[in-house]
Amino acid sequence: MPDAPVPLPPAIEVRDLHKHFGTAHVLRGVGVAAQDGDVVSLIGSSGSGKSTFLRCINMLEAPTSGQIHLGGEQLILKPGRDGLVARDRRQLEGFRARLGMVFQSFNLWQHMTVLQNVIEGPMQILGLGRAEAIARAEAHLARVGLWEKRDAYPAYLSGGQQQRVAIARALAMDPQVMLFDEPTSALDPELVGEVLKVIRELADEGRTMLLVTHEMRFARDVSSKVLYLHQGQIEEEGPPEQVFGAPLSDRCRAFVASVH
Amino acid sequence: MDSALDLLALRPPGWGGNLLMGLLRTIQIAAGAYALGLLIGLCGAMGKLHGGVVLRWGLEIYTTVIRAVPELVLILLLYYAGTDLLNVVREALGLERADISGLWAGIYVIGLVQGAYSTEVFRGAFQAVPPGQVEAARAMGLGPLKLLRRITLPIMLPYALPGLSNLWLITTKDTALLAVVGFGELALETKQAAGATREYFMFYMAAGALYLALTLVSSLGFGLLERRLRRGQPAQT
Amino acid sequence: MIKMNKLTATTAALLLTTGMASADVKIGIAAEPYPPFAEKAADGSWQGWEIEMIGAICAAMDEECEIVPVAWDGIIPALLSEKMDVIMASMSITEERMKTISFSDKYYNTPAVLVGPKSMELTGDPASLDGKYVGVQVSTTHANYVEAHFGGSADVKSYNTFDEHNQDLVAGRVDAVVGDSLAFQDFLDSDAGQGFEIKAELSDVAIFGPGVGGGIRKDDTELRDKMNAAIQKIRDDGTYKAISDKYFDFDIFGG
Amino acid sequence: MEWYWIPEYAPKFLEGLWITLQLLGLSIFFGMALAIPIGLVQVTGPWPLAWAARAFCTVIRGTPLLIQLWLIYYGLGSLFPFIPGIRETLIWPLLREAFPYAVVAFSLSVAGYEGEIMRGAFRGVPRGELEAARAMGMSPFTVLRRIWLPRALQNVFPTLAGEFILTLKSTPLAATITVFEVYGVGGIVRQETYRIYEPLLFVALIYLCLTFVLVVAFRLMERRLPRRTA
Repeated sequence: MPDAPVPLPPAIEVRDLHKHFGTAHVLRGVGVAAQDGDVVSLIGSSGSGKSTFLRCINMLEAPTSGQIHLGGEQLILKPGRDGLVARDRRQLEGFRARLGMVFQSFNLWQHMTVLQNVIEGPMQILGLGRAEAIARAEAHLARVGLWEKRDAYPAYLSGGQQQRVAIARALAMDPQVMLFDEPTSALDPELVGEVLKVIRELADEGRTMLLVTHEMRFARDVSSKVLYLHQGQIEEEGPPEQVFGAPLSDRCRAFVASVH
Repeated sequence: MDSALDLLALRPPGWGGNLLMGLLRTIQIAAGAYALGLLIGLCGAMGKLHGGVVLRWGLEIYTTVIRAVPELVLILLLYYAGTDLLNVVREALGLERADISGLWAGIYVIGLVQGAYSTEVFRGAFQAVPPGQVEAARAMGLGPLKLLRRITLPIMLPYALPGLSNLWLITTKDTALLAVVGFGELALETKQAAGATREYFMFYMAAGALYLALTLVSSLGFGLLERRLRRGQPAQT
Repeated sequence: MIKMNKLTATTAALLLTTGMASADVKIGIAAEPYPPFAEKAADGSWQGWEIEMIGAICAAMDEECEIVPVAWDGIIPALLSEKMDVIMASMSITEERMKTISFSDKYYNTPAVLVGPKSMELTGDPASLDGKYVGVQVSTTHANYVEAHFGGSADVKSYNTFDEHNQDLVAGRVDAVVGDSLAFQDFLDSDAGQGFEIKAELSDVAIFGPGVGGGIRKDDTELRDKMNAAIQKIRDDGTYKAISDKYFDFDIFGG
Repeated sequence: MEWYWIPEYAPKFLEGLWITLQLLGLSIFFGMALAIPIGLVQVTGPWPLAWAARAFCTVIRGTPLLIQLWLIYYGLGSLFPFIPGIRETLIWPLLREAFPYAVVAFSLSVAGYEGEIMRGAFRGVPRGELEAARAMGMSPFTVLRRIWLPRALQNVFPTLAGEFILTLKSTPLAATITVFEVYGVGGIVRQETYRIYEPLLFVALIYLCLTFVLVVAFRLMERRLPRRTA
């Protein structure tokens, strides 16, 4: 855990993000900054906007306003049909390649084997050769414990296995920041542990991560910083000991108490 | 019956060779029309799903009208209108008038009709693609063309395949309608052979058998293709 | 009365394919068989008197010709939309058609006849056809005649092709058919036609007109003049007679 | 574009329309009546019947309707001269008309396509519902009449609109065997006026309207018949 600000630009920084869905104002100026090696957890009840915020960071949702910086580089935005869109498609694609996303519902490509899923990005986007992509993919599959399943199709894997493959798929892109969007919410309780174990190992390695989660104990253990979102705004922000132990906001206290 | 069956011999005075040539032409027209239809269908589906208001309305009218009017009427209309239009364009470009050969006219006419149907098939299939899988690719930074080629199309095809295989069978059968316009494919060859020999019953039976064979072989092929495309999906019970 | 040697019928030395590149003159014929004028042989070539006549006229015009078979019921629209330049498909010159297209001079003229079963008492008199079914090919001068003369007494059935009404005559679905005398000859000589005979010759100049000519677009006067000259030329130099003698033992040109 | 001919030919078009509607109605009626046993024997019948029904569906669906129509009209007709005395039989007046052949050909086609659908519909009725009826002491025939068939028909109803439209679009083929329905009348106009487009466009418009009426009618009916299944 870094204990002093470094003069380097933050690994990722989002400023004053707003998002409207029609008349609903679901994000009202949310921002976050994470240095290299930070693990930032976003918690909050359903509908608080935390998933939407995460999805705005790689522009899967178009924010209404705000700024996104990755390693000091700003994503240039312009007004589009439903909000802001990237002005330069190539810049956006470059940003996305550097942001590894893990979804709640895994979203493995069903028509490809596990290995094909993992080499797809490196070969198509990073332009790696097949042999190199496979070597890299096999290493990542081995570390999530699924090397033997490399030729299986996703439909034949359990949810926990699929999510671990999805993590390997994101890792294979060698991203600067990992985004986890409720990675265990779609899993049966007995499968949650195996996925959390992998994420914890990544945190221990010093990966920069933004994590939307309902697993409070886990968030408390791995995070360097926790944000509590309520109705599209940050209600409480600080180290886990503060947010979980002695929150300043009453609402946050009630929320933490209710899920414990 | 011996002498009647002799008429099916492959060489003149038998008409078997003509029937087979007709079948070949039927397959050529059907294959070309099908390919054209698929192309129109893909573009049409994309237009319907992602296009602007004008494009979407235009496509809606195209698919609705084509699917509501009998193929026979459409074939005649498109045949005359198409060649006229081509010549208007050619004249505007300062080129000489040209006639589309029977083969190309057949392909274009049937293809335009099939395009409306495959637009709907593809549209349904595109909508059946789980959005998360497309999102996962976009989140990784895949560009639109690669996204389509590597992810959306391969995921969409198994959903489209039953509809597409059905359309192929309809296309082969629709080519028979060209006989009414006077194109020399299997149905017209059959009619001419039957008229010349007065063996109506036998020749129509023979033509039916040829069409049926084409259908059965095609179904077999599509079955294999479907098995291949559905790889990765557990067998449904 | 007619010398039939269709077995020795020659193959017209003409291109059958309709390619992208257009030949100088495209001659439209009906895609349906109409023996002995035009029919498709098992080897795929078109043959018959009219096909040979097309060859002779084209030679006399000194033009490259290409045969374009089109369904009979769409042949005039096909001419108008320039899929062909001349129709030579035994099309009679009529007032009605002249409103839309023009014609070359006639190149043959044969009478229309009523054909029926030998076992049935029939004449050209409308009364004898009272309550009978009469078959005829649609949009022909014969159809106009049947409509005008028998429409009141007989039940008229329209067919798309000449061949189809003969087929239904044999099947017994119609009691009589009306068509060109020469076109019938082939049918009456066949096995299927044995039970039938010509019952009456039908004449009505107002309907049948002066004979059969080449249908040409109205603005295409140059081609019409050229074709008229060609018809005159083959009449004069004996080509016409030489071809006709292979098929018929009388003057098909008519009076 | 010239439309002067419409008043002159309007009565003919009305006649043609009536023939088209008759063709459509009769073909669907007889076709569906045939489709029920064809679907049923494929699910429960003894194997020769099931096999025959399956073969029937395959042949009908695998060959062009135009060829079927020509085979039935001209093919059968060419056999008449070899059947002595056929012209003295009672059905001869029917045999010599073209209309019945068109109805037969279209009905068989409807039966082939809907028979396949009926098979799925019979199979799609949940076993439990049939077992409940049997457990109550219903005879097999009563089960079929009261439970199985009504449930299967309910499943098939939504496909019926499509079948009506497909059959409507097939009816122009009848013009090739001398039945002058709407398309055939359009053909006559085309030949007599030598207009290329107008008669075809007019005919297309009529079919468009007919299809529209069918679609709306079925939508209304479907709304009126509450679907009792979830």
